Amino acid sequence: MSTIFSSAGFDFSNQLRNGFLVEKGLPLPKATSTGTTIVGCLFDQGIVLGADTRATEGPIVADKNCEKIHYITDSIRCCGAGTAADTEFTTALISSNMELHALSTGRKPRVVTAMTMLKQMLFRYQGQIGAALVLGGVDATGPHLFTIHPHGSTDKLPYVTMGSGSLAAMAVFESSWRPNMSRDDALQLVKDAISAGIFNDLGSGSNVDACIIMENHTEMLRNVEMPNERAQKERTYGFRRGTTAIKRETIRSLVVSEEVTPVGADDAMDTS
Amino acid sequence: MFRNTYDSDNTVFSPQGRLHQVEYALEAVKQGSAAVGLRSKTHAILLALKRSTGELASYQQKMFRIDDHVGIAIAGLTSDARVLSNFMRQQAMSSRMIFNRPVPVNRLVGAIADKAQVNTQEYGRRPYGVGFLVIGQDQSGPHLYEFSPAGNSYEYYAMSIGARSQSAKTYLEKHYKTFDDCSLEDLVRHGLHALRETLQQDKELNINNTSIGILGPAATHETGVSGVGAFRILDGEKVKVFLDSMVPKETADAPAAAAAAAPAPAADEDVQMEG
Amino acid sequence: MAQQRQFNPYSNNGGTILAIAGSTFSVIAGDTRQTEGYNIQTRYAPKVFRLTDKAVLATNGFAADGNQFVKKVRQRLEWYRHAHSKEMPIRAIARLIQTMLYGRRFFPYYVYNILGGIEEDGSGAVYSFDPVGSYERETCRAAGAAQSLVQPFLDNQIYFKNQTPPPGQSFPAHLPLPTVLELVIDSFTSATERHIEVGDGLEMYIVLARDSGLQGLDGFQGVTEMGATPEGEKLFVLRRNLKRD
Amino acid sequence: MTSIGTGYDLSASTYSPDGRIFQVEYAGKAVENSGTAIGLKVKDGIVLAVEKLVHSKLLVPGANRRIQTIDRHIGLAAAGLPADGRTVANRARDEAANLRETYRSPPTLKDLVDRLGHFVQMYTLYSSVRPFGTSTILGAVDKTGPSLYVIEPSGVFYGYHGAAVGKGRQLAKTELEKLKLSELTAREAVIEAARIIYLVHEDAKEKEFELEMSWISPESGGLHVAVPQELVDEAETKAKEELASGLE
Amino acid sequence: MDHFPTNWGRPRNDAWDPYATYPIHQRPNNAPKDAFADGVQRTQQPIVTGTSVLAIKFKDGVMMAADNLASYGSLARFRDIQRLHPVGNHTVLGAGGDMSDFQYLQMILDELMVDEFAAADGHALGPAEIHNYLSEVMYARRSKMNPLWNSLLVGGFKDGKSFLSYVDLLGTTYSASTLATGYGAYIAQPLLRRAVEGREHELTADQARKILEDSMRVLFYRDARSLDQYQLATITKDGVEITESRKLETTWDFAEGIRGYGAQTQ
Repeated sequence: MSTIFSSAGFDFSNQLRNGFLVEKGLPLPKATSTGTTIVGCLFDQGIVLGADTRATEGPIVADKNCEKIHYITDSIRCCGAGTAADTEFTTALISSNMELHALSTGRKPRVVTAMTMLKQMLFRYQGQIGAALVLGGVDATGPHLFTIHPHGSTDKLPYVTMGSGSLAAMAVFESSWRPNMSRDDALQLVKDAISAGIFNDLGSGSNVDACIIMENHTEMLRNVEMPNERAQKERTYGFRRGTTAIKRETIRSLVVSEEVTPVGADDAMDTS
Repeated sequence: MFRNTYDSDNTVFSPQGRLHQVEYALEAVKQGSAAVGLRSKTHAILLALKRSTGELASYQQKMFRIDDHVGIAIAGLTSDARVLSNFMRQQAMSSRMIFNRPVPVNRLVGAIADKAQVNTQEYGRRPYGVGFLVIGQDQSGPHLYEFSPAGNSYEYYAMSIGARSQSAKTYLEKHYKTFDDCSLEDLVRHGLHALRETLQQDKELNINNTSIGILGPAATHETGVSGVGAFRILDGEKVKVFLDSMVPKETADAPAAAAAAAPAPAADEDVQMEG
Repeated sequence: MAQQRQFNPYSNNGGTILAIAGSTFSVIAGDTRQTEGYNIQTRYAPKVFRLTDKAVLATNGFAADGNQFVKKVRQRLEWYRHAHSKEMPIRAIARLIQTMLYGRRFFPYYVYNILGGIEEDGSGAVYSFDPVGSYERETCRAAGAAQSLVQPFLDNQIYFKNQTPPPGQSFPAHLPLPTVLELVIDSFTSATERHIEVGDGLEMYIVLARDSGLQGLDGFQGVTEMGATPEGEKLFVLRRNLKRD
Repeated sequence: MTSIGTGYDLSASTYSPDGRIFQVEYAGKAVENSGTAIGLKVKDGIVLAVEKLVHSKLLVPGANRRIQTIDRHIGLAAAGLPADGRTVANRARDEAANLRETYRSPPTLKDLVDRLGHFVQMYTLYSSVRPFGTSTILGAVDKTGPSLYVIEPSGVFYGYHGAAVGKGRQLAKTELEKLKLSELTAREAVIEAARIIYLVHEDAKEKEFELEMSWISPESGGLHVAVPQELVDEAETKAKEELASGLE
Repeated sequence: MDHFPTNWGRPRNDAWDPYATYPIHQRPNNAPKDAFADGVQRTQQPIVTGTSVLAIKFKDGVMMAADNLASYGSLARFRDIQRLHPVGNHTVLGAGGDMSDFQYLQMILDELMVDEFAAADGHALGPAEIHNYLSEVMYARRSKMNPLWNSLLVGGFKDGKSFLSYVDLLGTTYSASTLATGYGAYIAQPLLRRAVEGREHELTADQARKILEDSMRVLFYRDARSLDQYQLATITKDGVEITESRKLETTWDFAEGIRGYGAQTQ
């Protein structure tokens, strides 16, 4: 579209063309996605969030230990599933806006505020931003746990799951979640739920991350479980110097030669 | 031209309710050289006498492998045997394909018997001219069956078919009660002794004219046999050990009298089909 | 809107196979995971099959086609055994597989096959096939989900591609068995790290040529003998665990 | 035999001048030469029994069955040429399966023998085939209760309370007629059946025989199965005792 | 990767129905299009359907569970159908997918078992043989492009050995100590694996029953095409036993105190 003005936000002008090209067999570039199991769970004093750490590009593992629990505020965190870039940018943007909001109001921001900002943004983009989120935190009104779908719909529940491993994880919650669990029980349940995703869903894998949010304290438990240590290789794969063939050799001096002429007093440095 | 009015066709009953064509087919079986089969608790074996049409000819094939757990020995028309054994192989493989199980031996024998029955009832066909001894193994252990062109099949402890098989039968009837607990070596020796009874006066069993088919664990000197003891046919040098184990006839506990009573020797040639 | 539904008779069940031939042995390996989509159907479904005591077939792609194909090949080998009273030689099996695959040119078996074993001359052999029967004899081949990860590694380590030998020396045409087994294990642990459809278990079949000894196989834990030919070729299987995530 | 040599007896498709089909009658002769088979229809089931003549002592006892199962609830005992008997049984199984498929319920014996009678009759029409040299007794317990039929080589079939075919059929029939079949239980009928088979065998005493029995009864759950060994043993013992006492 | 989380845990589907508006039973199978997908094809879909079947191995044999619902699209059409079918004395067949195809399978298996019974020679077909037979039937039908639209579990116990295997409309087969079809593969299978793997030879019948009951409950919570009435089949050396229909105890008060879906507080 030839216009000298470009509006803010995404540019959809090539969407029709791209759709046509895909139909003709031209693949779109693949986005890294966090195949993912993410969960959240309410307990008597707060929220536990959990995530696996595998990122995929189609069937290939792109990152074996990525972080899917994103910072929103000190006592609000957000797990992201879907297109990695979308989850990262969306949460970073909202985090930033939440900080501004906090400074402007002079109060500790609320979870519903983050939830509302997120859903309004995602709704505006009509699902084009592929972010599926589990938002959890504690504020003046107590602990809150939400899921936010890419189109902007939200849910508020005592235990939630998202991502390709959501069914596996939800099965664990449905069979073992109880109201008013202790912190340790809740953490164990979240670990079990994430593990169910890691071992049963191919889109999820590697380690378990967890985050415990309570009124005055947030604990980020990075790699709280590592059930998939890399196997020891049978051989070492060093290469002899000279293994890579040298096709051509030219030598150029990159050092600028410089001659220093001392000027002035020729007295030697005082070394006494 | 015919022996009687009722024997020219398989679709005709005689006034006595007999089927002469079928009975003649049974005679064709007796034209073939003898085969003996017997079984113990652990093994089932076949032994057969091979003929050669002359110095320059090879010895005919008397045994066929049907599957790992089934083997047959034949007497009569070899070409009929090839058709039927091919059918048995197909049945065996289809059982493995469809159910992934070895075909039950009794059903396999029943299938060829049913096939043979059709040839005793419809015009323009002739009954098969071959009899089989079938050995097979299943969960209940080793088995021995006889199949005849009449479309009958029976299970036996021991049996013999072919030329002068009556002499072998006499030997088997005398000893069959001991077979159950025999070792493979003893069982083969009994089989060879029985087979020897079918020989003409001047003939002997040797490595060229004797075939042994075994189902069950390996004999002490046998090598290369899979654990359960799949069906294998021993010819040539491999039968030597067994032949050497035979007790010479004079000293052996052999029913000489019965052998003398055996029917007159048939022409020592295998029945061949033209074309 | 009318929903037009079509039945797709194919599926892809993931996993990876590979085979490497030495001068007097052949190794044929595959992982044991069977998947559909993001789901693990089972952690143990063999993809490598003993055909004879000196020929092993690995199949990869659509599992139902693979299993059916192996059954059919085995039946053809049984008929050969009936007719000739011996096992079919591996080069003949390779041609047979080509004929069988091409026979379904217009409704193909969606299977990538790799056949490994010992030739009549005693050399290790690997034959690789595409789904409609194009085939060639090679020294090594990987196929399946992680082919694009494993094959370049094998090219580098087996064929010494992109490596210059030390001056005055050359790279060996064939590697010893222990080295090959180590490379196979490393191939699969690496593929497991980076491909979501590979993992759970590794099954390696090893065929040794007659009169060639154990070739260092005794140095490996958990080797099971699976059979031997009357002529002396020996067949072994070696299993390893892979990651289950 | 007045028919012999007249030329009217060489084909199933030929009548004799007095309207007989000799080939069918000759087929009947094949049945008469075989071991006796009997069937009893009693108030709660069916019992089939055959006198299995043993032609060689090398035969494995109990292995070579003459009574066959057609469907879960239908049994068949054949007398005559054994191979023909099996062919009829195979056909019976096919027909039973076909009836099952059509009506999606266990076939009644009446429907089955109706079809089977047609099948056997077809073989009495043409010169290109011969009639079946077998008479078959079929017994079943179906939704109409116990039923018992005999199909002859001519294709004709009748329902019976008690039936006997084979060499000793006359004596067996006489014995069957003495019984109050509709008042017996299957268990009692087993004892009677064994006694009758032992009795009719007296005429061919020199030949070895084996008693083979099957039943369809409440005890077998309505299935056609071999009579349990202990009951067979009991029946045989009683039959032998009776014979011995009768001979004194 | 499918970027629509509502599709996750379902067959891959990149081309249509990105918002999962179609019920699971008529959702297209959109595995990445392979080179041979454009062959001769015929339209077909299941009509009256059953959902998951679950099965596990335990100490004495195999236990299987399936609910009593047959759905017609999103309509809960029949609430009293049995999806566990005994085959002979050693085997149970459990079916998900099209119920008329399942009834056809019951019929051909029944015919087969009558033939086997008539042979009366002690060579009864066991679970392994029946599974092999079914896989041949299913594969043959898919090869005619006229599939029997089912996912089947075959469980059994014969000659001292447990048997548990799967086969579906494509002829795909596999075995494991825990199996689940349909939605059960996503929801129940993780629970079953965790409860059973490595304990196949320790679990008692009571424990096995509890594991299946818990999994059926979770399925009822989360599978919209499921029912809280189900049957259990147990196959041991003593033969096949299929229970009467039993009802799950469920609770739905887990979110008491939570209001709305977003900012609401009342």
